[in-house]
Amino acid sequence: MVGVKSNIFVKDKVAIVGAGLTLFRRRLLETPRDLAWEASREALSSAGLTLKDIDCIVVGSAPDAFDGIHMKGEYLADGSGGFNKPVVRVFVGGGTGVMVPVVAWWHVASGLCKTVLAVGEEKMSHAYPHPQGVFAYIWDPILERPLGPNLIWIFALEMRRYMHVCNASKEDIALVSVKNKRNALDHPAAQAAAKITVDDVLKSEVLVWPVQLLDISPVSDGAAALVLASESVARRVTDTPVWVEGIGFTLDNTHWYNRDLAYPRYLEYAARMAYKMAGIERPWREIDVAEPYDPFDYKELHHIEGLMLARRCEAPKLLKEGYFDRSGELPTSPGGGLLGVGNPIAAAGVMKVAELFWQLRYEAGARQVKKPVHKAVANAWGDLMQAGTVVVLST
Amino acid sequence: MSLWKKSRVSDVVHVEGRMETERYIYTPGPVGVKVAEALMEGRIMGVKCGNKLYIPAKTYCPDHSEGELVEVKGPWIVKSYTIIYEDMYGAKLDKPVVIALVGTEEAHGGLIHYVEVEPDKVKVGLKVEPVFRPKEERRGLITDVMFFKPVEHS
Amino acid sequence: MKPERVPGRYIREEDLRRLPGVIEYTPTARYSYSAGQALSEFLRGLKDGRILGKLCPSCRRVLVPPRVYCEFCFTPTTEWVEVTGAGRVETAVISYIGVARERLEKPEIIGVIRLDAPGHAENSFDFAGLFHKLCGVTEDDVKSGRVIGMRVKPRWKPVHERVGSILDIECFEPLQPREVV
Amino acid sequence: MVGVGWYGFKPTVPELSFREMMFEAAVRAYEDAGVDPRRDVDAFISCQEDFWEGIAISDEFAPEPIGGVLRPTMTITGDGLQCVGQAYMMIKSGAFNVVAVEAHAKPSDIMSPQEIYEFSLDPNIRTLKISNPLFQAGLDAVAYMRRSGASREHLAMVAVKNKVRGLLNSRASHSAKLTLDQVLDSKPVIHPLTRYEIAGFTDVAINVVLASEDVARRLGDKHVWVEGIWWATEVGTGAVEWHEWGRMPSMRLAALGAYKLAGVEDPLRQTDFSEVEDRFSYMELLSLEELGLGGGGAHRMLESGYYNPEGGYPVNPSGGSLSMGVTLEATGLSRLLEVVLQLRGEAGGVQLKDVRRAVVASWRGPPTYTSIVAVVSRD
Repeated sequence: MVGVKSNIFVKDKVAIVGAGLTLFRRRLLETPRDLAWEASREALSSAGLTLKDIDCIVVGSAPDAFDGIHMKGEYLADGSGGFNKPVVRVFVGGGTGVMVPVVAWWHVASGLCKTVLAVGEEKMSHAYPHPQGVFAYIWDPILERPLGPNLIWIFALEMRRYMHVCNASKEDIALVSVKNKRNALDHPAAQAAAKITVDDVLKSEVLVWPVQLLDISPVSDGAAALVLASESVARRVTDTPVWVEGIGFTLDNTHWYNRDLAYPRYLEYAARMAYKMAGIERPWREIDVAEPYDPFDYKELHHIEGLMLARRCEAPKLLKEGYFDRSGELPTSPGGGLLGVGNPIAAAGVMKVAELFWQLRYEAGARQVKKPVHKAVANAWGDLMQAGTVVVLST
Repeated sequence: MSLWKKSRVSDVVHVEGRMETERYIYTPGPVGVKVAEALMEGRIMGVKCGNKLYIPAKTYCPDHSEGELVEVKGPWIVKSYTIIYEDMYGAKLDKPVVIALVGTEEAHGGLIHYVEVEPDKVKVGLKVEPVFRPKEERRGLITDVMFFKPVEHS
Repeated sequence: MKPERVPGRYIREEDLRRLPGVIEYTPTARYSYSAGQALSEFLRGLKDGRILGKLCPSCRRVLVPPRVYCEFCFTPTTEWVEVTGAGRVETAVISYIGVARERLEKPEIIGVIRLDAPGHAENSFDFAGLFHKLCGVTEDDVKSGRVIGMRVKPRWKPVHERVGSILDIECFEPLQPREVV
Repeated sequence: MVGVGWYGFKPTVPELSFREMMFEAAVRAYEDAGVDPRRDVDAFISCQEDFWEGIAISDEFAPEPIGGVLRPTMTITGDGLQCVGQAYMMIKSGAFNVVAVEAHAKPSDIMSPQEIYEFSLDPNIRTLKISNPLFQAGLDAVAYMRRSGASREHLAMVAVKNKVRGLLNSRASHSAKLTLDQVLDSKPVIHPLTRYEIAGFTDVAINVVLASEDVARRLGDKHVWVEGIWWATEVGTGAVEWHEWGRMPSMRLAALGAYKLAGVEDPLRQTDFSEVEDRFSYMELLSLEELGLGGGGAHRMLESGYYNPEGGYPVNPSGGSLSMGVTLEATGLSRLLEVVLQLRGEAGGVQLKDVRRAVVASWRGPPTYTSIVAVVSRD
């Protein structure tokens, strides 16, 4: 199986020791630099550290065309702590948020950085008339752009294919939105928390059938940050470090309309890579809690199956049985996910990893899942239905 | 590598295209609003980080602490300068433009702005002062200062 | 996470416009994209009313749209192979909004078409294909699922309107004309 | 580094799309390394920026042409050397054995380069509508000359040294038989820099394959070691005013990091030559000082001929970016490529005699203050 022929001997174990974020809102007054700075301060204070304790910086942010600045990584650098420090900016579309801790992992595991401040930021509200206009430029400029596609087309095409192959109904899928927006009622940064019903989803504005307004996560401004550290530093800083046991990332081919959209094989490849490193053989049994990427409600089901937490086409049935609820067998998006907390793209993936950080330390408060938790997985997704980024965490 | 290449220029197509969001409206941020309000009243702000003054004012200091907004009264001097004669396409400007980093003796950094002076008169250390737009034309942007001009020796 | 203070200040658009220090900017970013060897030939083919693919010598699949490499075998592709353009609908949707989310008066139906092309097994995960507008099908065909698997073919624009673009194909329509009731 | 490949080094490469250029470079690199990307390469790292490509989320296009489909592939928006830095960390972590790094540039497809450079400026500075977005180079050059005592003649000498040297380098399309007087008689474009002291643009795709020590030794004897690599950002583009004008702290910090990893204390003595940032003439001299290669004053060493190809410490024997052209995010890889070819004795017309260890230094160009330094050597 494709994956890392890694010599399992990994020099330095790596832990997350702090996490923080800003509010997620449709429009925040703060500049992109302010947002990166606010999230960084929250994460540093939660780890009991200051900026001078940080060796290296990893920034994650999606299209420059949202915040409205070319080489956005350089603009966000010092807001993320990068005064006179090594900084790189990670960009794999929607997969960026989880790719950030993956890149931070090798910064530490290589032995070159003892501590890393990893920041995800997105400010979509600068783009007028509507941030969605930016998605007109993600396509092949010669073969696809002339057709005037908008982003929701490609999600709708994928959702329709998943519904067809798995015989899943819009009612089945709407339950994800109901679950995540309910979970988000307990998240202090949430933008789109709500108590809704499947009926509300099915009555919301139809954008690109089968996708309706309440099937989608909102457009957001926001930032989230993590502090990662080597084992020696982590044990000094906290008595409950959360270990990054596995990393995985994969890109499928660019010609998205040359493959079956019913199943995210790229996510399975990335998950296998991370599980192999973490020594996990039966994820559907060994994983206690998960944050599968949910920019759209059907995507959470799609990714639960790609993460091998359920067999193909089985997620909708388990969802209906409450299997993925906070009180369920394998809680998913207990924090509220992108659908509930919000979707400032790169910060959204970091928010999901931060949620697992709090869950595994039993610090999620009202959001804490009922069952004991020890092993967790988060993924982000992006590009043209083609990026899978995965981290496996454990205590 | 493609096994075989056509190389007549007419064989290869180029497709025109743009990547232009219609318009951007940048939020100033909480500190940015304070700095903008000061500019509306003809005051240029710096930020005190510990005992060092940084120009211009920004939300946070290099150590990520929140600095203290402080008005910079001058005296303003040219700390470095350049003169633009052409743009990147090689088009000559009808009049050379003097751009300078304008700051104070002890402050770190400075404002990047225009200096209204003949190119052969500009030098590092030149004493200058800001010339503000009329109050009703100001919008809280750095362009509320139209340019700096040399201080006439009284 | 202690929720007492999560930083960030929400602001409504009309309040933002009234603040000092707000900057407006119109970007300029113009390009002349080089189509290269594969797509230049493909676009010329479209002008002639032909859909061209390229053969991968190792997996024997014809790739549409064509590229100079087979991304799975990492070998250069060899022969040009014309495909008929006939195929079947993999998935299809109905769009009621435009590029920047504005409502359309008339909805558009868009589909991914699995093209009949040599070397591809009937239901393989990977296939030669295009995504394009569908015509001659109703919203109900899409919602009911009848459209999925439907045999379709390209409807070409008249010769004098073709310029060497993906839009030289007007849309894909059902193989058998259906009296659309 | 076990293999290198490239396609281009021309002001324009009209016959291929950027994807096809990436494929050409990748095939050559994998042939040079003796690896099959679909079996032997563990990960693929691409360095690109959306607004250079004209595509939002441009990393979508990375995997296919370099053999990364359904393999670990990701994108950093940075200079190609920062991607080599990621590969270095990935291999050191023990989780990856072979990593391919890609960067490419097709500035000839960009119809509005000035406006895109302007789009990288802080929105506040953009309101000034300064008619050449590279103005920061002028501010730095004036401050550097004032502090160091270097004169316009010294800057002109850098341009002449590199432009003329480049005539012997088949990868240097912007080289020219330039004379000192031609430079000094030419009116400046951005004071104090004349047109000859500002590098033009070049299309290229470059691919570099890195491997762990044991894999490298198994693959043959052409490998070149990355003994150390580091990068640093002084300030972000939203705080350029706070930059230390006339200095380059990002280059100094990057050098300290790279030298520490490579065990270098006195680079002038412990390395044989270097390829350093010279997209503006003054930056070669300022870089050399920040890299600890400036001795008593880089401009005096330059004047004495010390940095000439036959001098005590050759600098930019390839002709530098002034001769080869700026290749956007592939600029760092262009400098690295020239060093690898020198150390393998394959630099052709610009080949130096018995060189074993070198410094490579690159800057992401205005308005950034981010630099990357590597120490590279051969057994």
